[in-house]
Amino acid sequence: MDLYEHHGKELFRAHGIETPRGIVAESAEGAAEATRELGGSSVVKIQVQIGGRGKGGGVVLVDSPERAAEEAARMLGSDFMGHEVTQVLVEELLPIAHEFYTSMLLDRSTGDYLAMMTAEGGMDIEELARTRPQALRRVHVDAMLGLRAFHVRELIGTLPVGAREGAGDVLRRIYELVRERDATLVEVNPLVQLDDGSIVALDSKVTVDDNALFRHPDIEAYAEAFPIDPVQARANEQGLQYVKLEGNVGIIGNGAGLVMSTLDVVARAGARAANFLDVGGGASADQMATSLEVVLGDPSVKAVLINIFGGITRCDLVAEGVLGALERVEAGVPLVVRLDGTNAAQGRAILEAAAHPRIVSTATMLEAAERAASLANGAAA
Amino acid sequence: MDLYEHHGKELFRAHGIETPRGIVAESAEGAAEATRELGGSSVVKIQVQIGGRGKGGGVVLVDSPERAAEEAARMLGSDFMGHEVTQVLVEELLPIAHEFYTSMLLDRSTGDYLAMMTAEGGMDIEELARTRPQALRRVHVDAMLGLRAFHVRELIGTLPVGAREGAGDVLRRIYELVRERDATLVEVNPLVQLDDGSIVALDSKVTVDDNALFRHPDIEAYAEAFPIDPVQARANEQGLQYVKLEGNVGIIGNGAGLVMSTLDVVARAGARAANFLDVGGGASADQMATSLEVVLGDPSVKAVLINIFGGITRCDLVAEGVLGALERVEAGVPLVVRLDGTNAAQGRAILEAAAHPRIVSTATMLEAAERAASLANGAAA
Amino acid sequence: MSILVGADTRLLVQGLTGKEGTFHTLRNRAYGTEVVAGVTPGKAGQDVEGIPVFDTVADAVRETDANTSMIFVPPRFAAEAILESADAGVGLVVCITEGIPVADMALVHSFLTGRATTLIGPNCPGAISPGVANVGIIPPEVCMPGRVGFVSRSGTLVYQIVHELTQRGIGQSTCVGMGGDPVHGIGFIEALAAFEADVATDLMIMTGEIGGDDEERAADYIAKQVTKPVVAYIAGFEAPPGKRMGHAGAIVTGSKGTAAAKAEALEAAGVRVARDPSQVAELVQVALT
Amino acid sequence: MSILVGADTRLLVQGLTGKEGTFHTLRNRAYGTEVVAGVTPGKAGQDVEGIPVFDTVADAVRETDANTSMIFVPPRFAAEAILESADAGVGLVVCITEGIPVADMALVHSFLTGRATTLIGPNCPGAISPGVANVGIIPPEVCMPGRVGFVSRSGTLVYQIVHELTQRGIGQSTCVGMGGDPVHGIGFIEALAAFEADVATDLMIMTGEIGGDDEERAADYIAKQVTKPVVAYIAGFEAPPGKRMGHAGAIVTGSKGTAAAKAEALEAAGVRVARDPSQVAELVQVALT
Repeated sequence: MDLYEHHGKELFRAHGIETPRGIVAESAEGAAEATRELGGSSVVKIQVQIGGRGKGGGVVLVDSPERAAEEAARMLGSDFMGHEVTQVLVEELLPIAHEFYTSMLLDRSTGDYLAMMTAEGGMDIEELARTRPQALRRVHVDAMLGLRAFHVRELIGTLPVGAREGAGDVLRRIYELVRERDATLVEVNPLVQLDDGSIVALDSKVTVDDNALFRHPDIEAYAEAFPIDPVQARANEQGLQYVKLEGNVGIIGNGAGLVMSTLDVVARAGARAANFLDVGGGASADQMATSLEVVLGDPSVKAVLINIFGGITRCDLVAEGVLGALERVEAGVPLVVRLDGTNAAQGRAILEAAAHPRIVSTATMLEAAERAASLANGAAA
Repeated sequence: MDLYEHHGKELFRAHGIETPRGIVAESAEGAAEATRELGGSSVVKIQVQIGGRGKGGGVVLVDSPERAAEEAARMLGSDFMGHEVTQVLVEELLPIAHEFYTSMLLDRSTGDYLAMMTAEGGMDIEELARTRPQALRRVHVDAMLGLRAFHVRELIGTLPVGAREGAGDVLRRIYELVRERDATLVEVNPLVQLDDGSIVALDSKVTVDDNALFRHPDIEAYAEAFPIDPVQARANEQGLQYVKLEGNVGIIGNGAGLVMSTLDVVARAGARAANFLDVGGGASADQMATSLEVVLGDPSVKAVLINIFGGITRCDLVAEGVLGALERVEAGVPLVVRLDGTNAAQGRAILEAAAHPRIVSTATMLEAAERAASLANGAAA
Repeated sequence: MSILVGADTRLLVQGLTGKEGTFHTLRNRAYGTEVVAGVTPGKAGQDVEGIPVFDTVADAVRETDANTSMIFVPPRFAAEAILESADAGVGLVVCITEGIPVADMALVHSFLTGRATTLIGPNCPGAISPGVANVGIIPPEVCMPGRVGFVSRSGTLVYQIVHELTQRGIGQSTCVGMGGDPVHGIGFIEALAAFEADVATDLMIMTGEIGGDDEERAADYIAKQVTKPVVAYIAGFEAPPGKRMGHAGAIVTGSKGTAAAKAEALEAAGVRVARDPSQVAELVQVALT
Repeated sequence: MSILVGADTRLLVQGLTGKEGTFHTLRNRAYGTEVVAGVTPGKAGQDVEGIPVFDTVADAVRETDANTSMIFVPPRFAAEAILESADAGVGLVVCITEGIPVADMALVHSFLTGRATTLIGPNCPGAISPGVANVGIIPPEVCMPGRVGFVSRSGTLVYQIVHELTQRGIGQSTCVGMGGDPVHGIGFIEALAAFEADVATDLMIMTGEIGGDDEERAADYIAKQVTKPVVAYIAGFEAPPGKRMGHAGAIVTGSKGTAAAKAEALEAAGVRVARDPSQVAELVQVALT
């Protein structure tokens, strides 16, 4: 789960990492009021679950409550790179002496944590890593060994001497946060030293492991602030992995690999998928019904491709689930169904017996993709 | 450092492990008074830094304050296997339902911790390990992994079901004690379950790593209760490793291996060492002087063998140290000196030039041992 | 012959007494896998259709000489279960459980480094050596004994592709689903190395996915160390770029991680890369003739 | 030729700027050892007689390609120093420091398991390959180049016995003082295996002490794996039985641990066991002629 900046900073403060004073606003007036509270000037920042806000006009310095209201009005309700903006964070302006960069993340290729720090906080970090790697300190931290004093010494090595102790302290707190709160990424860009010498996190980017949210109900609750997509919410409720895409062939399959593969095959057959939907292992009739409801609820869908390879999942149950769903949901578009693997013959027999007018049963994945693509394209034409 | 039982139990209680109510007494009256406080009966146990007290009459159940006084009077001031008894522990008697055994120790052959537990607490544990090893659960605990739930489940597996949870809790607390207090051994024999179901440590044997005492000043202070051997104390003060032995050749050498080896060679030459004394690496003139004082202070010493192989230690400084010491200490017995290694020639030249009547300088270790042995035996004859 | 699981597999199942654990264990046993023990804390002394249950893996190993463990315990206890098997000296651990916190797996990864336990998974379908032994949830009906080795990050793609191989009469030595979790046990390289060394394997298939750099590293390895033919398939050309993980993620993986980059790296290493799953069996047939 | 330290040793010294660190490092360098760096936190940028000082081992390795570390830091920081070198990928760590808490070493032991770092020590005199490189505090004056490998738990016994070998004109390939701490790095077995594989070593000497079971396990290993002649010496026949560690200690080591038991085990494995240190050189001379 990618957290909003202000939620990430809440975690920072809980772990003793200093942040600017900030107030969340959901209206232009709120932003003006917050700016007034902060002394008449502020920085107004949209709150979305992605980075890159600075370049996209999502972060603006204002010198009056009125300007804050103007910017907030522009931001709130707008769409920022596909993300609806419902909150802005209004923060005090601080006297900055130096800008640094630091991050800590779970590194999947080494199975440990990777911590990075550089004195060059204003820079584009990817660019820096490419062009002057010696300026960016990178340290791998074994999970059992933990972050040690020597790791910290190594990381702070490029910073001005006067900032090292404070920055080292921030590193230890970030590591504690990563381990205690199951964060897979904490990025602070910039981490700054103020004129008074203190070290403050001006930004926060925090990702928390979805698999570990059961240990952190307080973090899970942050999701309540995210704009609600009712289709997505419905899918999540049933444990379905659903991602909306741009095409017109609705996809339902079991297993991420098979669904991704189905997307690819549909693309090669000349159409584009309208979504990614993985019903998971051991898909029940109920899950299949919800899946159909979710996919058919998308008006851009012109044909649906159901691609099931039965392992744990039994194809006879899938067939029953599809038929059961069609009693609850009206299918305005054709459904191409491909069943293979465990109990595939029974499943196909069930579909054949039902002889539903919308159902086209095919034997192979390729054939299914081609039928679904041509049906969708025919409908679109 | 091997702790007294009552000190070990103090650590137990600090880590939440239950022990019987107990009172330390240093006099017969104190033992009687303690027994009275405990309800008129008690167990009186000598406090020494070794085990095996049960077999040696060091643990006695008494049914009256008068009997407690009698036993304490017998114990206090006596010598228990070479250890002077200055304290007894008077403890309440408890209604015991089951006796178990548990221990946790640093295992030098595997470099981890070895935890053991058995339901058969009354048994001789070494005997049990030999004859019915399946009755003794043994689990190795990696220091980074720590004691895990599965280790505990394995260890408590032979205990009655009703005692397992409580015993598992004790195991976790013992492990915590081992790790937090740098114990290299914790043994509880017996660990008992009382009639009311609670688990209590009736005995304690705790050894704490001498190298880690700097982290535990409270444990280091326990040594104040140990009987003082002034010679030993003097040696310790100067950082000398000194152990009193039974023979009549005083030994001074540098390095534990060389000193042990010197003991062996003297034995092969027909005499026995009066002590083990390792002056350590880089022995100074001052340490050499103290060493001589310590060894010459032992009336059973009939000859002294100084065996130095110079590595970091410089033989010229050793020679000067020996001569300097002889200005402060009167040597009533001959000193056989063998110098080899760094600056040996200079060292021997210094001794030769001094021509001290008590000093015999030899070139090899074997020759030195033979000279020292024959001098000691001649004197003894 | 085979790799990882075979005639000398002596299987214990952590979480045997759960619904899924029982179901798949009995299926594995019915297939011919020697299932010797189950482990469920507090259920020692019970049995599941004749399979004795123990409180701890150490107990089970001591009593039954189990050398392989299959894990079906819930996600919050699964990493601990892996550690328990590794600590008890079990040589191969197959963790089926999905949804284990990645921080727990980072601890497991550290503990297993340099220790004598091989891990498959978590979040994986396990491994099958057709006709000999099945440890996991791969439906054995789609497999047949033969000389093609198969390793995959995705479970359902294993089923799909093996099925098509079998339909063409191409049997398999061993099929391994390594799982797609960020921190996992055996990867492409370890599986390919084992197949390379296995006298009963003539060709290997690897199927990857977007994300991480396992496929790129496997391509390097193949170029340097593998002499047998390799056929590959990568899923996710059409997958959305996904959530941006901040700059840090990009620095770690560089331009790697896309399906196109992976396919390219593999082709550069001399691997035949299929464009859809069904093409895999075709390419294998061509390579074998 | 030699083992562990040699012509390709590039030494960094943790605690270089301390009195002992400086003294022995300069001695090692004077002997011909390539000393490339020192590490003392907070002293980066300084130098000791031309040896550059860095804040961290990682820095030093990056800048100087150091492959061996020698540790002189105080006992309470020494285990951390070993971990730092291991974590930075240093191949060989020689820890001279005496008095490290054993619990700290248990953590080090766990971390090093299966990792690519070899540890000598702690509480050891280090290793010398006469005429080539000296890493530690063994006085090089007593050594001469030759074809006898030597490994010892005791430091002063190394000096003593090497001296006697040299006096008889018997040179050494490498002398290793492994240290006598309860939890330590390289042991007899690892050193003997390296000598067995070293083409420049014809015979090896091992000197042990009472306590632990390293010598007994070495005897087993020699019986099974070593073809070159081995001469041994065990110190401590006359040592007092020592403090009784409770029953648990006796269960761990059984009847092992006495000097007599160790000497017996070695003799049973075909090792010539000297009765006093001076006999070692004699036995070596006999074995070589």
